[in-house]
Amino acid sequence: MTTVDIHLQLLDRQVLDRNGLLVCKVDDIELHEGPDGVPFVTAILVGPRASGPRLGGRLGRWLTALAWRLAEPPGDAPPRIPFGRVTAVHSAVDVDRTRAELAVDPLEGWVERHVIGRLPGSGHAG
Amino acid sequence: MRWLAAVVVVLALAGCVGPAPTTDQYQGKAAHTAADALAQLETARLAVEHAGRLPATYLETVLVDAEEAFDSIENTFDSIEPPDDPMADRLRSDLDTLLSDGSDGIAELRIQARRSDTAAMASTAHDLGETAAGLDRFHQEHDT
Amino acid sequence: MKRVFGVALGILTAIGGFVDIGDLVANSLVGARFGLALAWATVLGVIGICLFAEMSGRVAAVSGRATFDLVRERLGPRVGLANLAASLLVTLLTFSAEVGGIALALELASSVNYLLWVPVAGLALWLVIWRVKFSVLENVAGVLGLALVVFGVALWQLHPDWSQLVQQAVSPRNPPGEGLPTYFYYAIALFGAAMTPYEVFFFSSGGVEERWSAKDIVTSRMNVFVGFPLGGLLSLAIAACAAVVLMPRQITVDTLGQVGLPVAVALGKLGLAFAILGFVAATFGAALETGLSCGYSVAQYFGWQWGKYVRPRDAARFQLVVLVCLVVAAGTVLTTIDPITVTEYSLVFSAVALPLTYLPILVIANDPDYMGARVNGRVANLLGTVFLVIILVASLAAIPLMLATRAGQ
Amino acid sequence: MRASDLLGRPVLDATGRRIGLVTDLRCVKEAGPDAAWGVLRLESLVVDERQIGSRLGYDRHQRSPALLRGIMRRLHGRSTVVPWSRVAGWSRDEVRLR
Repeated sequence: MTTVDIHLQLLDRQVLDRNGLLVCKVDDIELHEGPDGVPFVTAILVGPRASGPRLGGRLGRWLTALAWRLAEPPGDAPPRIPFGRVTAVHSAVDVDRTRAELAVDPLEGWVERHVIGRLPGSGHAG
Repeated sequence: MRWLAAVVVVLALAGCVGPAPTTDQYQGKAAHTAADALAQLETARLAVEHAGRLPATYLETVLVDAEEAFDSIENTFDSIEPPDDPMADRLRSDLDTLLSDGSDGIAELRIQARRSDTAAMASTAHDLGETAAGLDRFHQEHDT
Repeated sequence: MKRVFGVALGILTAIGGFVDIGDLVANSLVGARFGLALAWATVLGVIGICLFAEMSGRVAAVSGRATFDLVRERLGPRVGLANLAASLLVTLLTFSAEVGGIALALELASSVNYLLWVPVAGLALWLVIWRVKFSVLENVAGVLGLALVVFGVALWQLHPDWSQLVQQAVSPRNPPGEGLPTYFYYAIALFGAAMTPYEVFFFSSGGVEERWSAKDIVTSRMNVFVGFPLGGLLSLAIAACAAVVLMPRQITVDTLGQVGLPVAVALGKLGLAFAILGFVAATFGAALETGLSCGYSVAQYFGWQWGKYVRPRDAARFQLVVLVCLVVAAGTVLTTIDPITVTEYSLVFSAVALPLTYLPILVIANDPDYMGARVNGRVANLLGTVFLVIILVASLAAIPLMLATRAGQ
Repeated sequence: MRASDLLGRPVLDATGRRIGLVTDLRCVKEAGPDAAWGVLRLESLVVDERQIGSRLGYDRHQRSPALLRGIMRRLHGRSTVVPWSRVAGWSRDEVRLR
């Protein structure tokens, strides 16, 4: 029987997509009660609306509120990756989708489209 | 964040040179100034002594830097209010003479270097040896 | 054969890449003031960086995770964020110092004011970061940095009194006229110069960029255990040159021009040309490393895609952070604040930030969950613990000593 | 429920006495219906006097270096493991046991 300590072995770990690209961190973990009343892990929560409350303090509250307002649609539910997508947990967490399919991080796409993608040569690997 | 502000303020204050209240402190500052000035003067002299081994660009940069630093050391010292004491006045006038000799000399070196006048540079550097010795002596005598 | 070449190249890069503006300034400054009486601090710093760079390289090779990835995981998001802010500030300060160093070195070569070189240097840095392959960028800068070996040749040509130099180095004490606080202040600066945190951010991230696996641990160890000590020897040669030429003339070092003077005295124009090439390469290489390290640390904390192994648009925010940091670093130099002063402060604040970086590395290198059988051995742990204590002491003493000595005056 | 809702909360026993803070959530991994890796079912809470440094792992698998282990052990004492079945209820402020 394998046990996994969520705080030590899951939280804040790097998430990798099916191509090995870096997606995000495990900012928080969502649990739901099963039919037997025992909670089980249902999703990886991502982004400032997940990490803000963990950060705590004024900065954490401010970050959460800002992300809440900027989100489309506004709300407090952070982007999530269903735990069924997870294929392995080692020094990182592997999932079986691509970054684009997961779409948990809209800001990265925004910076890509509006800033970095506009500079010449951004499509060539170093 | 508050401690950071405190550190910045302390650093800023440490950088300022206020009026020196006692003759002893004034003497310490004068000795310190002599040592700093000597370091710049010697840099210029060392570079000029080996002018043949330095590209013109390098020599010029070293001399310009030494001159700027020397003048700023001189200005800083001159901005200190000396205490009302004949001893302090003598200190000030002794050091002022050395500093203005040094400052003139380095400026001359810089001009001669731009004109690639090697002979004149050598003679100026030689003459500045006396100013250097004077600064060194001043530092030795007044260092507490 | 290819493997031997790879190892040799790695070692050469490590030697040339070891020295940056901080090492140049600190070693020359201390050499001119204290002779070799502080050589022990450099030696201590080199042992420390070898120890922890090896650990971080091993962790990167085995787990594929770079240093800052692990900082958040082991310290949590709160402490991790505070750590990120402090590390980023120090790395950014070092980055500014390196950019200033490039400009000053180019001024020496051209006598055109260094401020005019800052935009040129900034643009060149960005182009290299944007377009040049990681391995090329790392190796070219490192190998050109080897031109600094000219300091060793110069020292030999100066025919110094070797026994006196050795005497200074082995019986360290503060010279007459220098107080103990000043002595230890500069010891910390030298220690910080050798152990600057960005070196492990860069080293471990570089391992991931080059896709090291457990097979590459040997290569990484060779780079560290051969390259870094030789780089340290280069640092000592710079200090010794200053001790032989500048100290007797009572010259204190506050410009890059003074750092190179002993080489000119010993070897003339050709030697000096090598020294200037070495200055430019060493500072340019270190600017690339610090600039990338800013991006690495931020991206690794937040889990963004980073690195030069993907197209820039696939690591958009990482590239953006590097670009913004470059603008800030160049802007800092353009305020006309003296780059050498920036360098000196960067060394002291590096020393303050040391435990933030090195504690998590020591812990992870011992984590069987990550490392399996590749956890630290007894020797690494014994030395690691001893160094952790030294680092802690240096970190706590740095600011009080800086205030007490008015930054070494 | 989020993991962070439980982590760091004080734990009170049936008499209302505080026995420590939740430092970790221990799960058992089971084969799930569609999951490639598995399903994690919450089995117990790891409870300790303090939270600081608990993520360095010295209360669990982490052993070396000895100095850090020593410091962490002194700081933490022994952590206790409380089965989830003993949890009577929880709120933003505390976790209550039966």
